Amino acid sequence: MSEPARKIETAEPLLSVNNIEVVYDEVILVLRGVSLEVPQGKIVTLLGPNGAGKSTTLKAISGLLKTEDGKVTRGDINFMGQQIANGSPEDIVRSGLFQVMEGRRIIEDMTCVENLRLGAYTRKDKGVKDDIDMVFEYFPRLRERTGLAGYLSGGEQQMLAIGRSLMARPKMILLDEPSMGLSPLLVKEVFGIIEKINREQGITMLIVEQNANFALKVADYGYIMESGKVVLDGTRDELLNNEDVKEFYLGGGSEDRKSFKNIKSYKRRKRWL
Amino acid sequence: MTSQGPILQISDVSLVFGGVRALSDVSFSVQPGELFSIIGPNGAGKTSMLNCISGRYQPTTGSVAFKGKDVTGLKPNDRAELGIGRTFQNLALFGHMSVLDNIMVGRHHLLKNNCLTGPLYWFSGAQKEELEHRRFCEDVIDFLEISHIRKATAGTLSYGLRKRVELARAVALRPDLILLDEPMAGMNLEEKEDMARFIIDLNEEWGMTVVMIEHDMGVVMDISNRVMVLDFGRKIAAGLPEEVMANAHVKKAYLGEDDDATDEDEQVA
Amino acid sequence: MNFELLFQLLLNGLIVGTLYGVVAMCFVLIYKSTQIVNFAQGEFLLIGAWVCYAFLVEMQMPFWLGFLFTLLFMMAFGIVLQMVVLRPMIGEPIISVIMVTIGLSIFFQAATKWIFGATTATYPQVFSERSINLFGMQIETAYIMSFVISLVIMAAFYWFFKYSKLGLAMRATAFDQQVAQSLGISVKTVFAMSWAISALVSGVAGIVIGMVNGVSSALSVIGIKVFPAVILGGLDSIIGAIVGGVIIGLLENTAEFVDGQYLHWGNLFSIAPFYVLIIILCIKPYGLFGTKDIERI
Amino acid sequence: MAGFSMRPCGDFRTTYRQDTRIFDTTFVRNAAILGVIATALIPFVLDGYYVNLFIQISYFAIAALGLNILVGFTGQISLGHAAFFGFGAFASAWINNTTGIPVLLSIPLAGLMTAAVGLLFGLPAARIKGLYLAIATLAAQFILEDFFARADWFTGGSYGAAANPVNVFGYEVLDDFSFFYVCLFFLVIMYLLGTNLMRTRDGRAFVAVRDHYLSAEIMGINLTKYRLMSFAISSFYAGVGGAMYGHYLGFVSAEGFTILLSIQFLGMIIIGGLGSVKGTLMGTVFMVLLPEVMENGVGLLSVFEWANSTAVTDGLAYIKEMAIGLAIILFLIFEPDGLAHRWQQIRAYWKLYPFSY
Amino acid sequence: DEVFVGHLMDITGATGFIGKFYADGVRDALSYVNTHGGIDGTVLDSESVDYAYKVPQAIANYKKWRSRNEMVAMQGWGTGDTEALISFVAQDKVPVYSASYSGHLTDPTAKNPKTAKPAPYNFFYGASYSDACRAMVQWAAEDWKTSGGSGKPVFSHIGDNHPYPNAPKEACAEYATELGFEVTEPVVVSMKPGDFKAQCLTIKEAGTNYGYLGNLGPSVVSLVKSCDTVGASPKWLANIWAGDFETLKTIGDVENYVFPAMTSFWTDEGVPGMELVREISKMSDSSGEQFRTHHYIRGICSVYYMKEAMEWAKANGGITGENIKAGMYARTDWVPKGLEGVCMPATWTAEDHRGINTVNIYNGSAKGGEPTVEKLTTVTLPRRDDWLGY
Ligand SMILES: Nc1ncnc2c1ncn2[C@@H]1O[C@H](COP(=O)(O)OP(=O)(O)OP(=O)(O)O)[C@@H](O)[C@H]1O
Ligand SMILES: Nc1ncnc2c1ncn2[C@@H]1O[C@H](COP(=O)(O)OP(=O)(O)OP(=O)(O)O)[C@@H](O)[C@H]1O
Ligand SMILES: [Mg+2]
Ligand SMILES: [Mg+2]
Repeated sequence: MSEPARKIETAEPLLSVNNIEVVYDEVILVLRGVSLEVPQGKIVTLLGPNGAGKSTTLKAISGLLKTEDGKVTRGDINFMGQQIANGSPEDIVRSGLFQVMEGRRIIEDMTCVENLRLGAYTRKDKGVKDDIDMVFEYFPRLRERTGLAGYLSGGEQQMLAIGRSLMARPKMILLDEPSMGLSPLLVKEVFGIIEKINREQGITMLIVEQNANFALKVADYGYIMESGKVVLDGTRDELLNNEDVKEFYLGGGSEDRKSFKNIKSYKRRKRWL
Repeated sequence: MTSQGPILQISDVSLVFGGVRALSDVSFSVQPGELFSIIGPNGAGKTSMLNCISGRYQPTTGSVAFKGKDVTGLKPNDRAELGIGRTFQNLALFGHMSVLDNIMVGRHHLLKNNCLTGPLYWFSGAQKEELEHRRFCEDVIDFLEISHIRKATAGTLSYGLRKRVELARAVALRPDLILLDEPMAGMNLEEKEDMARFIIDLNEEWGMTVVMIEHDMGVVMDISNRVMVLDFGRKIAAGLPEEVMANAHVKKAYLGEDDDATDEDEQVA
Repeated sequence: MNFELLFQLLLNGLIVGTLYGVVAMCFVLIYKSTQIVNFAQGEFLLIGAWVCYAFLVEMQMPFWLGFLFTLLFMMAFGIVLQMVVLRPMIGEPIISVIMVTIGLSIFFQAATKWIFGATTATYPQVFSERSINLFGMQIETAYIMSFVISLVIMAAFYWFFKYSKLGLAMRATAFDQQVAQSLGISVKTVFAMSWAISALVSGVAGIVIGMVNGVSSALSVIGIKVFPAVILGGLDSIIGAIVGGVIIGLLENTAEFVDGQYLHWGNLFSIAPFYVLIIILCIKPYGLFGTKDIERI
Repeated sequence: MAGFSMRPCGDFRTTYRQDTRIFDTTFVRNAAILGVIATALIPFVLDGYYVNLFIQISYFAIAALGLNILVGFTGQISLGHAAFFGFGAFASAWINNTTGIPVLLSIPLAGLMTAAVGLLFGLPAARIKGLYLAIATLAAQFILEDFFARADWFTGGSYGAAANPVNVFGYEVLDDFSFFYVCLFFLVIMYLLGTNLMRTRDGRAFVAVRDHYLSAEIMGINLTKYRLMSFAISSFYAGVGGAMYGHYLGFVSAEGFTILLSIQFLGMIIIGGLGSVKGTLMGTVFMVLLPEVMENGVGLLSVFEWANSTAVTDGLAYIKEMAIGLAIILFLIFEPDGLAHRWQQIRAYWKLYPFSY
Repeated sequence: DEVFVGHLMDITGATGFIGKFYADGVRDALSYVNTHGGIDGTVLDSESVDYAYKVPQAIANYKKWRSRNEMVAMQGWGTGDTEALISFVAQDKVPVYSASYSGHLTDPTAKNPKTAKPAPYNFFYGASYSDACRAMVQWAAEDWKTSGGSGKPVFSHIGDNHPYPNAPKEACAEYATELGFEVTEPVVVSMKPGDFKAQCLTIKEAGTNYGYLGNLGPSVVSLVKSCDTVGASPKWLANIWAGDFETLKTIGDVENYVFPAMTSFWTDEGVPGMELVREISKMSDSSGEQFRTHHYIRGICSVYYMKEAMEWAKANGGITGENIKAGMYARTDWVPKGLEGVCMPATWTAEDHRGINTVNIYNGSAKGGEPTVEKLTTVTLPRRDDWLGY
């Protein structure tokens, strides 16, 4: 019952993905026609269960698919009017599109500062030093960790990964599960920062999140994926009010939340497909 | 479980890395059959605590006792044999093995065949043994609802599925104490619900004592018997979930909320 | 005990060791930026030595010009090699890439023999004195040159990896190519640069060896001979490479002393370093200066 | 979710026993058995040249499987396999010459002796990992080579040792024709044992140690034990292969077991596919046949008049060598994961045919 | 009709440095024989294979030739393959003419208790490594006296711990002691070139007057140069493969470089057999200008002894391995027709495969890369029983 992806009411989206199909290892078909659009200056979120293909979508956009023997076999991806499907990752980064990969992925045998400097690899301007300070202001505890980044705690590594993406000062950031492993306090902070960056610097974001509540709070528009297809999309409010979304992603109505303790007693599984 | 005393007893454990004090004088105990949660801000030392229990780290001072026996000096593999299983915060599956083989590795210490009998598969009883244990693994697979990916290579799975396979692998060990490091990270609500159900089942029906680290306060509040809070390597609170939640220090250091924060934020955080 | 002999041997070890150090540095360079152990290292030296020989003897160039041209040639060689052979291997399992370097070594071994012949060739006299007297011991002048050059190269590399952007990018690439790409680092450029630099340094080392021992296809064995030096210093340490080289040089010569004077086992010269290597590795599993793997879970 | 398992459609197993078979389907198993039978017919159909090639393939393949257990399955690179191979050759000759134990028995005994030596040189693996370990095994290579040239009592020193031919029930296996069957016997047995090992407890433990040794340890696997064990098993295979080599040639000389051979072994398993039993065999076939094919290819040129002058024929010798290097490089550029992987892909493709995904 | 002769050569392998010269000699001689009537009309079909000094490859080729081409004789090369093939060729009755001159190959019936395995089908043209070394030591003893050395001269064996350099190690040291030398511990020097100053310091320290060079090619060049640097300059006694113009030229500067030879040199004047050698050389070098080393010429001798044994075989029941072997024994002190003065008169018997026991000894020297060679003496060794196969 997937609805056709509706156009968001902006003239020319910054990024548009048209009906792409992705195949891994020449045999495993993962995305079966995904389309989405991200308008300039907006935050768009992509939700969906494990294995739906969210990360794959992001990798298809950023060109990293190649590094995993994956390929876009159909459809096209447009960024700022340019075709980038199956493009090389470094060209895509240079054109201003930066992906924060799932699972932290920092350079473990370098210090925090070195990691941050790497984030600014494609930049030519002089502001790198100031930006490092900016990141440390967002995440003060990183400043104290002078050892190798590999010894940071999981959450600290996540902060570093996000900080590193800011260093690139891109036009658009793809965030893959930025809140994963962060404590509630930090999740709030991180989303606050994301919003702030979006507001202040006008950076467009496409966020893959499991934490639908927060994601939908900051996002303007959302897509829901399942089994390699977009099954639902809508503005923030539309999604927040959708019954299915409420039940599966937001945890029912706010008033009568089911306790995790009682889940045991019933088991259900509903899918849009 | 027959013993009366605590199944796990941590006494004055400190852990120092160079200049960083990851844990300072933490003590607590876990009773058999309990579902015990550890929470705390990032970098508080939660994972380090689990590492001390499972043997990856040696505490700088202090001791760890399991089922009344001091295991402080034991290597991780010996502790696994005693019945401690765990999952990891940063996935640590055997990426090139099939899901099934990953889970079979969990049976390692229960299997008897070795490099001499194994090769003589049909003649040494190795086949029989393998099949028996395979049956158990299939039970675990069914229980965790991952039968459709049983033959897939673990490394190619999506994040959430890998977490589940990790849990299956730890369960296959048939441990008395299972340590879970952020089992629900990177899952959406529905999947968290499934995971919660598995954990409760493990605890109640499979009779495993659970020590869990989790950032989702909704889950922690709902399913754990007791909660301990770490901050900067120190234990700052412990007790029933409600008590801990009410602790002002915890609210400030961890939840980052003012006293009048809404309930909704908590569950979804 | 014959102190004079021992002293001469140790001095010899020190000098020869720095040469091992330079070759070891070529390994470290490639490893540090690509995680690849280059089994064609010996052939790189060989090519450097032959090309310089060709410039000097066939084309009758003055030494400094031939030397310069050789370096340019080696750089181009490194880049072309990377483009043609190693670029398609980006992102493939490291061990497959290592095997490719083995293939390269077979290829170039045969190619150099074909082009330059299977014989040994001698360089023309480059320095006015072939050897000079150092503390009562004759040392080939070429070694002094290599010693100075290696110190300069070492300092340059140390700075390069620690502070330059490209150096950082190389380390990042070595750690995780996928992440490096996600940061906008062109893995191709990084690889091309590191192979070019390594080939260039190999050229220098090859010329020095050629001047001392003459050029022949068998010269490439030094590529394998310096493995202990690389490992001893730590695979990813520039300073370690030099220190490791010197230690191996000293060890060989001490072994020769003990063997020749007392034990008479024969062959201790080439075997003793390996015994010591195993012992040192058991005490320091990452060599003397190598960075430890991060064992965190 | 597409293509999680790559089993053929319509293949449903009802028991776990069926699921743990070496060969996925009865068809494949029958094909394999047929393959062995067909191989057994080689000496009747093809001439001695091919028989000799098969013999070479079999002793190398056995040793290479050992290396694959160490490198491919356990993740410990070894540059000293040729030395263990050589040790097996000397050990078997020595056992047979000094005690008179029949060759057929001295071969596995030599394997055991080599395993002990492998264990000894594997000891550093308790502490050293990765490339550092690889270089430590390089040390083993040189130390053993030196030992071969020195240990007169054991190896006959640099001169070498004579090895008696295989003797089956009083019948001396002197010619290739009969030795072929000795090889086939050992090859099949050793590969079956290897396959079984890899699908049981300790085999899984090896792979676990390779993939993630930290979590393997927490799953109850004793790292040191398994690291050493894989050295021992790998050396056992090397020893058996080496012993066969020795008895085949009738003479073991210290010269033959150099680092070059070690590298060749590595080539076999990398080209075949790391961590694949099947692949090991394919890789060995590739590496043994490559020079022969090149040789014949070069030989074909000699029909041309111009190709017969010495200048050209000498050039051809180098061209042949270069072609070998080039073949390895090109092969890896196009199939970096080895023959076994390509094989898998071809099979996956055909199973799903005509739907390509 | 034709018979097949296999030819193993090393051009690209570890010993390719000199392997190429020898192989050229063999190849040219084989084709010359064919273009000039073959073996009394029988064509010599042959295949030359570069086995790159890899033993298994050599064996594979051997088997191929046996099964496909019904090889009757083989021209072999190095120590490794020759040793490995001993039992095969004995079993298959294929005479092998190797370029490995190990002493134990000369004992066809294992008469000497030191011989591990009889080598009935192994032949080579030349003095064994042991005999060549003995001859040089004998010359050295003279030289020591004439040059007025006082005390005992010191002799050292210098070479890698490998079958080829080791072959004469004990035999030669024994004879040196017998002649009144002081024999030092052997000095081990790798077959691969490198910086050998350390070993040279040991040689210098030991006071070696005569150093036997057991290695060949680049390794020897490195050694002599290194020793020159540290000031160790004994008189070098090189084994035959290390003694040629090429090596001298590469060393560049050396004075006393003594080596044995068993044929005439390319530049020798007035040697009747050289006519034929030059003709043969034209097979691959029609200009006839190319310089040939004595290794090349030894390759020719090796083929020509085989050729005449084949002719005998053809006349006495057909060209088979067994008959060729018998043909080798048919004459004493014989030189192949047309090579008079090039190859030395040789004798093989069913119990003694020491083809020749006469060694010509030369002194080589070089200055600035210009080598000069002069003949020192000719030594004829007795055929002592305890030297058979040793
Ligand atoms: N390199 C790969 N090779 C083969 N299959 C892959 C590969 N990477 C991902 N897949 C498959 O593609 C599907 C989608 O994976 P993806 O990582 O995009 O999911 P996801 O939506 O990000 O899930 P999660 O929320 O768990 O991270 C999964 O079924 C996975 O098994
Ligand atoms: N092996 C180590 N070496 C050095 N420092 C370490 C090591 N392991 C942990 N640390 C430090 O100890 C502190 C606690 O880390 P730990 O991983 O236990 O945190 P955590 O509570 O699990 O945090 P998170 O929720 O972010 O995962 C961190 O500051 C980390 O940098
Ligand atoms: Mg994902
Ligand atoms: Mg943690």
